[in-house]
Amino acid sequence: MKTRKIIAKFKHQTERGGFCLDVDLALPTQGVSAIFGRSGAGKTSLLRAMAGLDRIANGVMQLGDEIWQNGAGFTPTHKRRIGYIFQEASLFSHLNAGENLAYAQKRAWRVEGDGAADFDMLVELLGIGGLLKRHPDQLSGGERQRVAIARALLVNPNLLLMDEPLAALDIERKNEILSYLERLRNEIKIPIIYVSHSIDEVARLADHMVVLHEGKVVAQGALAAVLSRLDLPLKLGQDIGVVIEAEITERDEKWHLARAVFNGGELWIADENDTIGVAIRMRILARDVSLAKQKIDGDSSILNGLSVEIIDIKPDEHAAMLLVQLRLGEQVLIARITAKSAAQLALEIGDDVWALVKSVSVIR
Amino acid sequence: MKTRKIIAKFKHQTERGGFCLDVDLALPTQGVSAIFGRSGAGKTSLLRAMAGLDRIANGVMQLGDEIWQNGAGFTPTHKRRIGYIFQEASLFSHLNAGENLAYAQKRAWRVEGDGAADFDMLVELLGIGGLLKRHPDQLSGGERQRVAIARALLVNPNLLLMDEPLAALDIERKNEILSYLERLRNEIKIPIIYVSHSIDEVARLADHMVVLHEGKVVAQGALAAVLSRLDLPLKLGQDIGVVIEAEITERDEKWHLARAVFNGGELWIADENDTIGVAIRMRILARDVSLAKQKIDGDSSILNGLSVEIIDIKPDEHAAMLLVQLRLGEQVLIARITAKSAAQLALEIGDDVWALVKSVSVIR
Amino acid sequence: SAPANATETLLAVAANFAKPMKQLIVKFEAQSPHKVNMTIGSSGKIYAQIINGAPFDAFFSADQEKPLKLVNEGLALKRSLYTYAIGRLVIWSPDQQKRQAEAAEGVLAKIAIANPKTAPYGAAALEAFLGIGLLPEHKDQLVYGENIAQTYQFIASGVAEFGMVALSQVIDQAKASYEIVPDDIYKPIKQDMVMLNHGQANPASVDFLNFMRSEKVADMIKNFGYK
Amino acid sequence: MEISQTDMAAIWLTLRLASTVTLLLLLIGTPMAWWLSQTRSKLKAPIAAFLALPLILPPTVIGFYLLVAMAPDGVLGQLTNGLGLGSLAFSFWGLVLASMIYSLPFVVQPLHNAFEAIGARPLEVAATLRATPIDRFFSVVMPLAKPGFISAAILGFAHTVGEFGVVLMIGGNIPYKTQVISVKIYEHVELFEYEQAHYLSVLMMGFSFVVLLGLYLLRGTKTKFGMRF
Amino acid sequence: MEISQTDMAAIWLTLRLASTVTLLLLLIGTPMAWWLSQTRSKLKAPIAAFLALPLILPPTVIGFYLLVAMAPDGVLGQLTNGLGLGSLAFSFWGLVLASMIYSLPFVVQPLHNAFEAIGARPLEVAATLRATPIDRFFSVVMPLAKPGFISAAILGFAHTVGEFGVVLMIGGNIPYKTQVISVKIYEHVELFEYEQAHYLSVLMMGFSFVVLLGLYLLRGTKTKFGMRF
Ligand SMILES: Nc1ncnc2c1ncn2[C@@H]1O[C@H](COP(=O)(O)OP(=O)(O)OP(=O)(O)O)[C@@H](O)[C@H]1O
Ligand SMILES: Nc1ncnc2c1ncn2[C@@H]1O[C@H](COP(=O)(O)OP(=O)(O)OP(=O)(O)O)[C@@H](O)[C@H]1O
Ligand SMILES: [Mg+2]
Ligand SMILES: [Mg+2]
Repeated sequence: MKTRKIIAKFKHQTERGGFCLDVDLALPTQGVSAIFGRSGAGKTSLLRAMAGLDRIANGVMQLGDEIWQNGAGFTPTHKRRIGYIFQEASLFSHLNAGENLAYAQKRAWRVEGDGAADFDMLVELLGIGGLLKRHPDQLSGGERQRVAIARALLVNPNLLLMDEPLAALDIERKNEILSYLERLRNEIKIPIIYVSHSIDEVARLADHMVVLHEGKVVAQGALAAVLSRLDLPLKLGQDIGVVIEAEITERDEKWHLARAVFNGGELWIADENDTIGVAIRMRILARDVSLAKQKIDGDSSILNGLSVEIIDIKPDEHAAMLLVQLRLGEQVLIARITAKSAAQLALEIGDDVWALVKSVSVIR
Repeated sequence: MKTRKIIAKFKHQTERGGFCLDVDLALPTQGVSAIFGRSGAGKTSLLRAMAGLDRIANGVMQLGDEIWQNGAGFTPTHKRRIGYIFQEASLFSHLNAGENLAYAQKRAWRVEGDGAADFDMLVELLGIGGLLKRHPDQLSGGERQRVAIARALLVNPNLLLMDEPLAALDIERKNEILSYLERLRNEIKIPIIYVSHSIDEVARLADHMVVLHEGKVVAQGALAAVLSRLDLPLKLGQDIGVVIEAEITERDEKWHLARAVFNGGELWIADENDTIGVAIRMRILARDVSLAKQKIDGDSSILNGLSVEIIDIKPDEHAAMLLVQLRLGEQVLIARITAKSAAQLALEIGDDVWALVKSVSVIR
Repeated sequence: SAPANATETLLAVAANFAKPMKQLIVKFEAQSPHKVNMTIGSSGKIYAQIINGAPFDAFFSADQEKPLKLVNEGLALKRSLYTYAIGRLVIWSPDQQKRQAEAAEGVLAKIAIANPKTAPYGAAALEAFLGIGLLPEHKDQLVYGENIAQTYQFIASGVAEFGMVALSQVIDQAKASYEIVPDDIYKPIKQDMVMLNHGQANPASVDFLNFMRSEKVADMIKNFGYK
Repeated sequence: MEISQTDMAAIWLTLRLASTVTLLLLLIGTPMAWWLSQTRSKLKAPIAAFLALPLILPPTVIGFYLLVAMAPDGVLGQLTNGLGLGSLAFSFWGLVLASMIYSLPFVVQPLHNAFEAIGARPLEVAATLRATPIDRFFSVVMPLAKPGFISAAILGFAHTVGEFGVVLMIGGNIPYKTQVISVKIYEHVELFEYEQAHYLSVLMMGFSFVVLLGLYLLRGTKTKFGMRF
Repeated sequence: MEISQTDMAAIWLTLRLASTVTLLLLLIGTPMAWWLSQTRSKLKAPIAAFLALPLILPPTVIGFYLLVAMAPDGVLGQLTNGLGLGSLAFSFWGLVLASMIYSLPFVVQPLHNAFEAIGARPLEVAATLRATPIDRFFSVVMPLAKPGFISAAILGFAHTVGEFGVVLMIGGNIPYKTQVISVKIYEHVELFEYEQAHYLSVLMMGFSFVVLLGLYLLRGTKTKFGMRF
């Protein structure tokens, strides 16, 4: 079957009953697909099957038109052009950090042109320059994980499988690596399958999202679509929100602000030295969206007003709160407001209201 | 030395140079002390030294008036009444999950009265009831971690040392365990030393905070005090904020709201079935605090107005933003606002302004 | 059941005489109330064990030297020294035809003898080969068995084409397969027995040594292939 | 073919000897191997090499030295006589001692390796769970080192059964007392009783095969980390 | 004391034999042990037990069976003659073959344990780093199994040096050709030349000690996981 998708179809019951993996996925071959799900949902199992580490009979695994598994055909792991970051420690204990990297470098897939992973740059980015002579047991947990990330990237994979790669890292380091992964996605265009418990990471990085629950796929689709659904068992609490793709059309150099325009409206957000015309992604948390019946125009630099229509109102996990689903153009926005103010404002499905979003609260 | 503190004083240079641990801590024997710091800062090293897993010459370690290490005196790990949750996998591979728990249970410290850890309750809480017959290699990463947490608690420790215990867990599970740890802190009153990269977890759980940087303590003190400092190399980004201890004085049963009064003001927040008079902790992120020159009183149910004084203005990591430190009574609040609005409002140190906080954005 | 005065004895016997000894014991036990056990080993090993306190009653050596040494060391009774057998060498080759065919082809045959250093039959065999004139020309073809039994195995298995073993070993075989070496070209292989201190008061060992000295036994031993 | 009474006695003696030696060796080899696996002493390598030396000497030579030592005026002989135990030479316990010396390296080596492979982490975990050092050894080290113990038992047992030179020298091949099966087979060969020798050999291999198979089955198939389906 | 020329030759031959045997055994023992560590076949335990059987038989008995096999009309003899190699008996390569059979279990056991202790994870990691199965074996399994290889070499080497019965049987004790040191020492003992025997024993132990010490030092002290200070 010719396709521009990553096809992963697996059905398997563990030996002594219990867990059953049953997925049928078609993921885009570009961008980041996040696998989201509770502990024990089957994320690692899925990744292992995709990598060929576990051989699931009758599974199907295709990366575009490269067929890795189909019926009896099975490409062993070492012939799949993948990079795999294991959930647990995976450094070779007989090699020091530098030798671990060299191990991958020596066996890396040859790349024409300059798409190849740059050793020095990776070492710099991951802050492991001073550690190369150390053995794994002389590294901290996060340091080991960083070496493992560098090692997986040095293989020059065509598909990156990452199992909670940043769980052990501090926020600053996390952000640096996420920026790098964003570049990888945008520039080298390697598809990434990214397992994470952190909706922050997922919202920032992913284009596509798969929600697993007890081995089954309960939702899959474009990130924005999945995140804006109110019916999923995600239990995100404070982290509920939506993602909006926009274009920078204007910059306010003095105040380091940028105007992000999208189908349905525009927002002034913090400028990141964007060039005019660049596509960006904004995350707007439900808790950061206030609603008003009239346009408030006192201080437009902090408060962006958007004209929206209420399309749904649902109770939040917490009884004091409501989740209000809003449409603006083709976008969906979610607001989390107190039930009391909803009552005071007498909000109803179908109403046209103003959604207020502070510039500081837009996450990029 | 008689003390009601946890004293931990260690100075040690690793063999081949590189890392040097140099701490001198006095932590409260009640509540949770968070150890915060970047990857490689020395958090695990500190915990190991406290547990007696690494024997650092001339160190001092005291839990109240129990002296574990002082000069030549050294209590071996198994005689220290601790529970230790390792950063990496630590289940015994020759025992299944249930046997791992039984291992701890058999050797648990005897507890008079009913302070003892409750096996069934822990198993229920951690959702590992169905996994007890499985061997560690048949568990997912998060499941293994949950078993390890239960195991450490079953020993009935007097001091709990936790090294990133929740990093591998999903948000929902995390919240459940955090609630349990809160109860442990409040009811059984075991001190907990808690290593984490997640400021969310720390802010929710910790009373005391230690910031490590390259093996040295760069800040320690009450959580609220440390979090409200603008001069620390924490790089929290969106997560900058403060923590305020308050008392519930009134409840609005209809709208599930509660009035939290603290020294310097009051806020209406989401009610969690609080009883009147209960002490609670609120976290207010800088990004959720807006500033106004005049009192805005349009919609008090969503917007809490607090009268504050500006005590400091500092540039944020991002050039578009400023961090404004505010005093209200004895509390400190931080606001993150755009430089543009700061200019429009003509904010100056010493000004009295109104800080606006939405009820939905107060994190408990 | 055994009479009240019946005892048991333990004899130490040089390996080359083990098989005849077994038959002699059967004979002895048939006519006596006593029970006889034997332990088999090389004479050197047995000697070392005796001087280190082994609980043997009598020693049947493959040479004369070791019993004498034991007497001189005060561990055995001088008057009990007795040559119970004189070994005879044979040149043996179970497959004469093959041997001759190979000799004609010029294949270098392996010639087996016992280790001349440790086994009396080996020393004698070396001497005999010199006498025949086979040595030193064919010295390179010699292979050495640890003892006379191993030498026999070399030849029997066919890895060595022929060699010198004791007549007692091949006396049951086809007459054509062996050739008795003339007595005069090697020093006689006299095998002595001796009563050890440990056994001097043991009626069984005393009786058995007397039995060994009997005329009847001497005939039997001759039939076994000794002199 | 009939199996003689002395043959039966030899089989029984052999099994008793090999089991006794294996058990005793596990008992004394375990602390030795544990020390080797834990020590950071400079003497570690020399001592480990020294423990393997009994292998180097031909069995009869070791046997000879032991015999001399066990003689009434030898080092061991004086000791055991002093203790009122009588002489070890030509006795069952003499065989036990000699076999132990000879088979020691086969027991220490696999244990040493198994202990080292465990690493420090499980012990650290156990310590935080209030396990004393002794408790840690029994509850963590021993189960994790199971394949090493089985290997040690296999090599120790098999080697003691097959041992010959030392036993012949120390034991003196005394029926019912020190005549083990290997010596008995040797005797059959010396007596040209090849058929009996084959028969005994096969019998012994059969016996031993059963014992070894049992040990191997006890060893079990280790479930592999990460082999989840 | 003077060391005779044949003694020197015997020492040299012994070292050559032990080294050759050790090397060859590592070569063939490695795939065997690897198979044992990876297979899930039901035949695993029986085969493993079978491989340990050579230990059970007294050396002279094994020697005897081998001798019969090497005879011109024996299985091996016909094979080697057919290949134009001549007879193995009384030759260096005969000794090598015999020693290999006898020492095989000592090499397979530690390797088997070491391979099993590695677990699947490092191999999985290597596979994701594009290492082929062969590559994985050399770049991951071999280094991680180092202590096992060293143990195998130590036991194999030492046991071959000390071996005696089989060698005597197959080799025919021919000076310069098949007379190894153990036989030589044995000879001295039998001849009551205790001084020479001691001297050679000590010399041999000295030599071997150096070899074993070298192997142990090569083994190194494993740094322990978690031992950070
Ligand atoms: N060998 C096995 N036998 C039985 N069940 C297994 C086996 N391996 C894994 N499981 C179960 O399969 C389920 C899925 O495991 P998996 O590791 O894929 O979860 P996960 O989504 O990665 O979880 P986590 O976030 O905790 O890492 C778990 O419930 C686990 O217990
Ligand atoms: N044996 C050792 N030799 C040299 N350096 C070591 C050794 N063990 C640890 N280190 C170094 O000490 C530093 C602190 O390690 P530690 O494990 O305490 O960090 P950490 O704060 O727990 O980090 P993480 O969040 O990544 O787990 C690290 O830089 C680490 O590389
Ligand atoms: Mg997982
Ligand atoms: Mg750490």
